[in-house]
Amino acid sequence: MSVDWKPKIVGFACRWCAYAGADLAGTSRMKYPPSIRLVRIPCSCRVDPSFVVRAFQRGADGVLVAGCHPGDCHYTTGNYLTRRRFSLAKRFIQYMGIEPERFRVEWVSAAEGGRFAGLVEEMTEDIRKLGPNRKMRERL
Amino acid sequence: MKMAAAGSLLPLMEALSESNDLWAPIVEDGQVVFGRWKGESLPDNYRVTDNSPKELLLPQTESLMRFEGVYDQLDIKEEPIEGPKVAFGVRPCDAAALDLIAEVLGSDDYPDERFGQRKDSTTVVTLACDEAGEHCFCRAVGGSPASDRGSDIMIYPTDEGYLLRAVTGAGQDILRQCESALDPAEGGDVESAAADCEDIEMPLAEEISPDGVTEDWHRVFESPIWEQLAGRCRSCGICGYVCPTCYCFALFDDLRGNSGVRFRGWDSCQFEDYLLMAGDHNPRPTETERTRQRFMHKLHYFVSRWGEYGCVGCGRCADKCPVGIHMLAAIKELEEVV
Amino acid sequence: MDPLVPEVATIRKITPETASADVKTFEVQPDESEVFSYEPGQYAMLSVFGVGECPVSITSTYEPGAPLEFSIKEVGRVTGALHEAQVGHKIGVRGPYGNHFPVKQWQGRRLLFIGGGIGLAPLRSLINYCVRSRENFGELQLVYGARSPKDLCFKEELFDNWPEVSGMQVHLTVDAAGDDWDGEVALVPDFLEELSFSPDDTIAVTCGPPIMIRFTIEALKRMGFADHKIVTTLEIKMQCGVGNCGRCNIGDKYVCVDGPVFTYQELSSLPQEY
Amino acid sequence: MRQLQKQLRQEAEDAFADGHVEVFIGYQEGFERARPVPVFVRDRESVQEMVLNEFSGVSLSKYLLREAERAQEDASIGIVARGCDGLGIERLLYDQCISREQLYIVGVGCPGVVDPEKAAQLCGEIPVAAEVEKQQVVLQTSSEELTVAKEEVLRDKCLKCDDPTPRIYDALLGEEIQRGPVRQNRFDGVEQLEAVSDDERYEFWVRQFDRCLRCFACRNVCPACSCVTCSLEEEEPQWLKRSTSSSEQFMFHFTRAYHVAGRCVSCGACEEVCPVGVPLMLLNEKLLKDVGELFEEPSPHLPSETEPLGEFSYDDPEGWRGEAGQS
Repeated sequence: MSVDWKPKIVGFACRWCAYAGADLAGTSRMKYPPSIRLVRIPCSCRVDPSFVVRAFQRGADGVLVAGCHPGDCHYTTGNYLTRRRFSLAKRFIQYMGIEPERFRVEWVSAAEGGRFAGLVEEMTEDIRKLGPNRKMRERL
Repeated sequence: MKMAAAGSLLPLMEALSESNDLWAPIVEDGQVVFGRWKGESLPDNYRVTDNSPKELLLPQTESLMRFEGVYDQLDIKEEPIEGPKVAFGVRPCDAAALDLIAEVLGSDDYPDERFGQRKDSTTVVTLACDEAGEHCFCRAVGGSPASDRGSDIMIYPTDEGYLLRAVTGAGQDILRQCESALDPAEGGDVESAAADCEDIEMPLAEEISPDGVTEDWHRVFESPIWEQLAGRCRSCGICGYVCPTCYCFALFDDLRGNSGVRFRGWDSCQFEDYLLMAGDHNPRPTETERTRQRFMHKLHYFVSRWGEYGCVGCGRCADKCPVGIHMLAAIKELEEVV
Repeated sequence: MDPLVPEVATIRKITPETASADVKTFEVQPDESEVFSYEPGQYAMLSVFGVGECPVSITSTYEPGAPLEFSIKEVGRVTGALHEAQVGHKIGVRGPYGNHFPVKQWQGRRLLFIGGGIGLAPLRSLINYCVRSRENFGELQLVYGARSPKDLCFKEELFDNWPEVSGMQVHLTVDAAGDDWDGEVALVPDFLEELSFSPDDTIAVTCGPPIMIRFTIEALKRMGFADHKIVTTLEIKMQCGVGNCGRCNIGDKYVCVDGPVFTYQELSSLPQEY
Repeated sequence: MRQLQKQLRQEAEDAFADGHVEVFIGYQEGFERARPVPVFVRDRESVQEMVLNEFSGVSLSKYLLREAERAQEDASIGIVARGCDGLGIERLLYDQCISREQLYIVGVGCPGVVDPEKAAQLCGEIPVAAEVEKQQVVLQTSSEELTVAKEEVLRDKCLKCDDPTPRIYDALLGEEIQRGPVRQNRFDGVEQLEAVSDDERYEFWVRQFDRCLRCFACRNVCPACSCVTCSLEEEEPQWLKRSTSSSEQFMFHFTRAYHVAGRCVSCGACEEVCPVGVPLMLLNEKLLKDVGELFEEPSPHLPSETEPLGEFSYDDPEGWRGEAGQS
C-alpha cells in the first residue's frame, strides 16, 4: 500500500437530509477527511444496487448510501423501500466478496452534520485499515 | 520425428511448462475447461472441453487499441499481443477448427493481424481420440479422430502409453525441448497407432452425412424445418460461443473521461440484436431466420466460400444446447427435404 | 497495422445538406497520410472514438489531394455523434472497402441514376465521376426525389452544376410540397415510369430507402430493363468492413466485400435477408 | 410415466377437440436418446408426437411469453407443467405477462427427472428408459436393468425440490405428490460459502464468473426475466459493458441475480442451461435465504400477490447490520 494512498468513498446522499447534513457539517466547519465524493440524489431509494457495484468497478474503495431516517422521507415511504432493498443488497454484495466495511447504508438527517462528519471519519478509518479495494475493479 | 511417453503425459507437460506458457484441459469446479495449466494430469475421460481452445487465438474480448482524447488531440495506441503459448491436449476437431478460422481471418485480402500473430506463436499439441463421445461426429464433416490438421504435434494413445509425432517444424522444436521427459519411440508404430484412432466407432457419423443436403439450397432455405427447429430456440448464444469454428465478432468502444479502449468481442448470430440496425430494421427478426442462418452458414455458405463445411463435428452445440437443437438432427431432416 | 485500427483524420468542413440539417456533408482529411484512392460506390468505416464505428459511403469522387467527403444522415448512435462533431474534431477513418460501380464496363453506355433522399450520397460519387470523364459515357439522366423540397441534398449540384452538363438531364420530384415548389410532386417510382426511359444500352443505378428501391426495380422491369442492367447498393449492419466479422452475409455473399454494389440479377439469387 | 403420457395425449386431444387450445407446449422425442425436447403441437393429429417420460424435464414456462404474444386473442395455450414449471407459470401470471384464462395447464405430480449424463456414468451408456419409483430409479439399458438410488441419478435440482406438483392446474396427471419439506438442507451450499472469508468468497466467484461465456441462456430461460428490453442490453445508459472482464462479469451476475431477487421461483432452469457450470443457484438461493430471514417469508420462492421488494413494513430490520448470514 502506498504511503500517500487515501481511501476514495462514493457517497449517495439524499438531497432532503443527508446532503443537507453534509452541508451543515461544512458550514459548521466540522473537520472530516476529504475522502468522500458526494452524489446528490432525490431520495435514497433512487439508488439502484447496481450503482454500488459500478462505483466499485470504477475505483471506489468504499460506498455510502445515506438517506432520511425511517419515517422522515420527503416522499413519505421512499426510504422504507431503500431499507428493504439494501438489507438484501448489502448482504449480497458481501456474499460476492466485498468487505462489509466498504459499503454502508446510514440514515442522516439535515440536522446531523456532526453525525455525517463522524460517519465519514469512521468509514475512512475502517477502509484505510483494509487498504485499497481491488475487488470488482475494472482495468481498462 | 517421433517419441514415446509411457503411462502418463504428466512428465511431458511438466517439461513443456518449464519454458512455455502451457494451456490444457483442466478441471475447475467439476467442469472440464481449456485453461492455463496448473500442474495436474489431463482429466480422465474428457472428450472435449466445455469451452473451445479457439479463445487462445480469438479471445472472447480483447482490446484492439487505446485512445487518448475523443474529438481532439487524438492519440491511438495498438494493444500489444501476449507472448507465445503451447496448447496441449487439444482434440483433433478443435485443432482443425483453428485452421478453419484461419481460412477466414487469415485470408489474403485483409488478414487479421492479431489472430495471425497468435496463430503463428501458438504450438498446438493434439491428443488423438481413442473413443468417440456421445455427441461426436467429426467423420461426417470430413474430419477424423486422428487428423493432424492444425496441429504441430500429434499424440496417439496406445496400450502402453503414447506415441508422439512432430507434424511441423515448430512441433519438432518443442519436442526437442523436452526430450528428457520422453523415450525414443523404438519399435513404436505411429501409423498403426493413428490407424487405431482413425477406426474408432462413431455411431452418429455413420448414420448421417451433410453431403449433398444443401445442393438445392433454395429449397433447403425455404424448408419448414427451420421453423420447427427454431420454435424451441431460446435465442441464447451457447451454440456459437462453445463452437470452435464460430468466429463472429463485434467491435465496441468503452470510454472513461477522455480516454478509452476499442474492444473486439465474440458475437452470436443467434442474438436478436446481432443484425439489428439503426432505425430498428432487422433482416433476421425471429428465431427461424437466425437458426436457419447458423445451419446454412455452416453447411452451405461456408462451403461455397471456402470449399469445406464450417463445422468440425465436435458436438459441443448438440451437447450444450438446452433444447436439443442438434446439427445432425437438422441434417437428417434436410435429407428428407432434398 | 491491424486492419481494424483506423487512421486519425480531421474534419475540415461541415455542410448541412437539408433544411433541418439531418443530413450533413463532412470533409475529412487523414492526419498522417494522403487520402487513399477509391472508386465510386466504395465506402469507409468512420469512428467516433468512445462511441463506435459505422460504414458510410464515400460521396466524393477521387482526385489526388482532395479530401474525402461523407454525407451522413443522423440515424443511430455513431451518426448522432458525428452530427455533434465540429470542424477541427478528430474522427477515425479506414477504407476504402467494398466493391464499386463497374464504371470501366459502363463506358459508352447511357446511365440512368435514380436516387431517393440520402440515397443520392453514393450516387453523387458516381455521377461526378461520369461528369468528369463525360466523353466516356452516353446520355446521363438523374431522377431524384425527396420527402419535401427541404430534404433535397446536394442542392448546388442539383440546381446549378449538373443541369449545365451537356447530355445530362436532372428530373426532380418531391413526395409533398408547399408553395415554394413548382416542380413535380410524385413518388420516385411513379415519376420514373411517367418519364419512361428507354432501356436500350442503358444501365439503371438506384439508391435510396429499401421501399423505394423495391418499387423502383418493379418500375424498371416494367420499362423493360433486364435484371443485370439494374444496379443498386445495399445497406446492412457491419462491424469490420473486411469480410472477417461474419455479420453482413446475405447467403454466401458478404455485403462488406462482395458489395455494397449488386445487380438485381445477383440480388435475386440471394435470400431476402436484407 | 407411460400411463401419464397416454393421459397427457388424451388431455391434449380433448383440448384440441374442444377447439379452444391453439397450441400445446410439451415434449417430443429428441434427436438423441434420453433427451426429449420441447414441442409446440398445433393440431390434433400431432398430439401423438408428445412424450412424457423420466427424461423430459426441459423448462417450458418461459415459452408462454412468446406463444401468448402470437396467440389469437380468445385462444388458449396448453402446457405440461411439472412442479418447477408450475411455479414458473405462476411467476409469469403474477407479473401479468399472461392471464390465467389464456392457459390450459396440465399438471404433473413429478417424482423427479433423470439426468442422462449421471445415468450414463452408472450404466456405461445412455439408458433407453427409466422408471422413477419411491426411493429408487430403475434404469433400462440396451442389455440390462439397473436399480439405483434417486440421489445418484436425478437432476441436482430435483433432489432439492419441494414443489413436485404445480399449485395451479386445469388437469392433473397422476397422483399429487405432497410438498416437501425435502429441502431441510436447501441452503447448505449458501451457508458453506458464507462461512469462508470475504477474500476466499471473492476468489470463488472470480473463478466461477471467469468461465461465464455471457451467452445469456440463464436469463433467456428464466420465467422471472420477462422484461421486453433487458437492462443488460440497454445502450444508454449502458449498464453492462460488453467486455467480459472479471469486473463486468460481476456486474452481469450481480444484476441478473438481483433483478430476480424476491421473484425467483427457484426452478433451477438457469443453472441447468449454463454450458460452463456457473453455480447460479448459489446466487439465487442466497437472495431467497435472506428474503426469508429478513422479511419473514416462510417460502420466499413461492410467487404471491406481493413482492418482497415491492412493499415494506414499518418495522423491517436493517439487514445491513451484522455479517452475511446473520440476521
